[in-house]
Amino acid sequence: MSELQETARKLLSEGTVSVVIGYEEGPRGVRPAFITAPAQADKLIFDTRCVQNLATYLNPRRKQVAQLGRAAVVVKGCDARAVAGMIREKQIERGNVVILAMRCGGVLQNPETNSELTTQTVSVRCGGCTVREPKLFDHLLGELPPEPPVNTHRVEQIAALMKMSSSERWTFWTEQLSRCIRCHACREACPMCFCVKCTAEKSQPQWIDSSSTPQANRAWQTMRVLHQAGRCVDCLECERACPEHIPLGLLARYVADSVERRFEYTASDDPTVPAPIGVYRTDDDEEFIR
Amino acid sequence: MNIYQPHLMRIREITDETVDTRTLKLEFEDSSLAEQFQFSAGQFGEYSVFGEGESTFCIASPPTRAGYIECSFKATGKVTQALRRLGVGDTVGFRGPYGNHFPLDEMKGHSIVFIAGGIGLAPVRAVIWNVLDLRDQFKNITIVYGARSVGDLVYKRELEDWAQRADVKLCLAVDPGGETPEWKGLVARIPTAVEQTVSTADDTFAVICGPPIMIKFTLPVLEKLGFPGDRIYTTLENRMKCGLGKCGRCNIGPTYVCKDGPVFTAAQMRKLPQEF
Amino acid sequence: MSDEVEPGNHHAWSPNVVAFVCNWCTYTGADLAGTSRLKMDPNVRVIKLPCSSRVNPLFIIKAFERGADGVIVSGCHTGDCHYSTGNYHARRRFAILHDLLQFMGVEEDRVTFAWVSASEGNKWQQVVNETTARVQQLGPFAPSEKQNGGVQ
Amino acid sequence: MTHKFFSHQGLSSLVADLLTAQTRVIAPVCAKDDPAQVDYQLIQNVEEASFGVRLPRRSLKEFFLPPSEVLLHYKQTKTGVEIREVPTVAPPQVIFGATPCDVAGLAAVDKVMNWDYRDELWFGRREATTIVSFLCNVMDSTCFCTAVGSGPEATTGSDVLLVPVDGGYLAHLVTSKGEALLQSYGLPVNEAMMATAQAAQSAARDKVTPNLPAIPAEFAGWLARNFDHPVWKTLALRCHGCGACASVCPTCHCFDIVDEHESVDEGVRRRNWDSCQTALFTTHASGHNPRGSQSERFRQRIQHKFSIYPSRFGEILCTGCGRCSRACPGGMDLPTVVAELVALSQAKPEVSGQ
Repeated sequence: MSELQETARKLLSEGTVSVVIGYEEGPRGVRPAFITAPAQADKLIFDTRCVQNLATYLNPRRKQVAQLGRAAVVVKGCDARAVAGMIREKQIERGNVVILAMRCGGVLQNPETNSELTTQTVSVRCGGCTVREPKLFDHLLGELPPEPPVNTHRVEQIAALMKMSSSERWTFWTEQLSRCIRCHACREACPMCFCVKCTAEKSQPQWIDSSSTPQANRAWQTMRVLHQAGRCVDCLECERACPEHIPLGLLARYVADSVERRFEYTASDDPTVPAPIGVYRTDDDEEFIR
Repeated sequence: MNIYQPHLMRIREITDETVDTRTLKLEFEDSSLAEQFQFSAGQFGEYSVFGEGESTFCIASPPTRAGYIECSFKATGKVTQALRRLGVGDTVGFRGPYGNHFPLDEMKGHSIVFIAGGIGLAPVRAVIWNVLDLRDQFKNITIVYGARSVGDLVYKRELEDWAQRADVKLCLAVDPGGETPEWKGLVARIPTAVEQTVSTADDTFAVICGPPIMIKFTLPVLEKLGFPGDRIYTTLENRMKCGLGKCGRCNIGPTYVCKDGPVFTAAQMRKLPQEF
Repeated sequence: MSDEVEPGNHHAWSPNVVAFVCNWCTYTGADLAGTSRLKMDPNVRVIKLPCSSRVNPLFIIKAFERGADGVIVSGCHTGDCHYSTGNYHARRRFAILHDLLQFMGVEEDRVTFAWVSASEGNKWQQVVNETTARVQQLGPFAPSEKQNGGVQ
Repeated sequence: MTHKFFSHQGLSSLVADLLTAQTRVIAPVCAKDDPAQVDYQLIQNVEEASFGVRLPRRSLKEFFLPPSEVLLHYKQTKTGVEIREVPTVAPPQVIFGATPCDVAGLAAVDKVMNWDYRDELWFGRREATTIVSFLCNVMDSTCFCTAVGSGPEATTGSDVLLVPVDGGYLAHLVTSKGEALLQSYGLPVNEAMMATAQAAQSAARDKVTPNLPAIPAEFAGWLARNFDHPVWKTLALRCHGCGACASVCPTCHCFDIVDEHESVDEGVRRRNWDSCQTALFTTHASGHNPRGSQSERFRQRIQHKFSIYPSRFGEILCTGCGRCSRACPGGMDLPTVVAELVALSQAKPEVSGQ
């Protein structure tokens, strides 16, 4: 029995938690598991296919998960940042969740391939990871694997876009966002999207039209990524959920880079570090203001 | 003309029923349509404000009054708020009539008890006037109507009219605390008002509409009086977009409110999954 | 009117610019520019808000969506905010919006962020005229999308 | 049903002739953003098409029910409102290389769109379209068409079904529309071709059948009777309620109707794709939502596909394409869910409901 399975079993049998949210072998690869009985704890696994950010299930909108009772959740370092984000923004209480943090050596970009981690197969978000050994945890589990290889695909894409002219970038995004069907799957899968009523659903006034038109699609994605500025944990759940395969990770990463450059903030797994939007410094850069 | 395209109608009259409830009297712009248009009491339509969207309400006027339709609505959402901003002479869209209706033919020759709460009087009012316009074809007519407070009673002029009529037994009620010093009706909730007003279920149909909680507590009263489930009629509402059985959201289990309803008997309601 | 003009042939065309300004400094500054009879391009429509921090990025997006070719966002100089810190917060949000708009292909010159105080009528004149001139140079914003409101 | 033979060259020249005649041609094409993936797209020349590579990521429905379509244009005038109708007649188009599950999906939606009221926008496009489907040989472990009454060789909704044989394809001419399309093309078939085609069809069927046993006829009734079964409470724990499944589904057809201004006095009424998996779908103006939790919304999806639609139209509203499983970011898997429910329905009464 692995350290993870053992810890989960103990938490359940001692009654510390009612459910352990982790990963299990599903009919088509890894899927989330909701383990409620100690005997089922041996279903839990953790490997490079465990891409999904399970912190999403702690999101207060998941009423049916909350109904299961106090939860323990299996997180990678990157996912722990989402847990920290929800604690920071008062969506969950630190004491109400048991964090089973896994030491992580990177995950696959496409978990269906189940291959070795290489510069081609590793997730674009794993390069330069600073949270391989998460700091937010109740139990820190597993051996620390070696550093993951670096997949530079996304960095190169962003660099290539920034080399283009404005009108070329405009054309690129118009084409990409023209596919958006406004299903809002990106929002539903996002751990940090927990507004009780999303701006996109407000109709008085209707800030963002609900139809798939170039303007409304652009308004929706711009609004969403702006609202995620300094809050996004770069878990890429939005991109994974998108049935139209829009490269939403490019927008997320670009904004995260901008936040980092301007406010020296990267998504943190420390819930006491304030998010950059909501605080300010009197000497913030204002080179763009006349 | 595709099935989603509305007819254009003009607002001829506006009546404020309560602080937030309003009745519009609508006439077809196309006079030939006005002549052809037929419906039955209980049916609904999709009313639209161009640029704001469509909203679903029953037709609140009786089919016996040709040439116009009326709708009553509470200004809550985007469309109803926009409807409220319109004035006499403005244009609205209308699609319909859709859905089934109250079985007036079946009720002929019998007595009817109408029970309504709040704005739930709107669909019932269509049947009441339909029946009163054909008064000699029905036996006793009883109306029990109540609201949270005197200010929440709708169709106040018609309530007076009904009160004057010798061929209608009218019982008005407001919830405790909702009465005014001048209030002459009952101070009671609907189930109590029904208990006090209705004495027999013999040869009688019941038509009931109002908030779910009111219906929930009134049905046992009716059953105790001896109304069988298939002689109690009510109308349901659910969020709808098309009204045509295609947009896929008004169903309660296998039952589509827009096609199988909106009028259901209490017996049918009991068989529906509890998802409304 | 903007739709009928070929890109590159801008002399007949004149841009629509929407300005979101704070009530306390910039609006008063703009008022001063007006009462001082400073000559300004007539292309700018001013929308007055309590504070620059009231400017939701959606206002700017919506302005472009509904026909603006350029946008000005302006409020009190930092340290001068009527509400003490509103513009410090606004500055952070605008910084990200500024970067993101560029990444999405909106020319930097279409959106002007400026601090204009109540006494800076001249600066307001400058902001208006320079923004109008720059947007004039760039031409209409996304003309292909303005015609029929989008895809069929 | 009559049959014809097409060489690969013959098929190419047919497509080329159609394109020359300015007919819109839709075929599976390698996706720009991911060459390993395939999408149905309008093609300009026959080389773009890549037949029989893999199941396209999205179904065919967007060509008949676009994600967003205009229902009418309105204009406020000084005296009232003017409505400009949208055409209900569509330009002719031919779809090549459709998978039978996608085409069966169109046939299922036909029944809803013709339910008492005929949706001319849908049928305008349906009637203008001729569909040439291919015997499916691109199934993977997610596919289960044979379990829901369809199959890789099903002809429901197709005008022509092509089956690969030596040197080309054997064409089943299913409808008169299909016959008309191929009138001046193709060669006669012989017994050997028929036998090869028959063998290919059986082989394809055998390949997908083990994925999920046929859903028993009693399942629909069991679902209807077990609306309040406790299984619904936990079935959808993984589900994000994102509705990606509905977007990629060939049979999901639910929609929203909204008005949108285009200027102060003009605008459009639109019909947009919608999904029963989102909370807003059924939320009343009062705030009350009859399907307030994700378990209720997921129950609606299953009930609609496997009980409600069958009770109305006599067949399952699912063609077994498996796209919902592939698209799901939460690891929900429809065949697994269905298998679990079928097992429950077949369990002894004292076991079910526990």
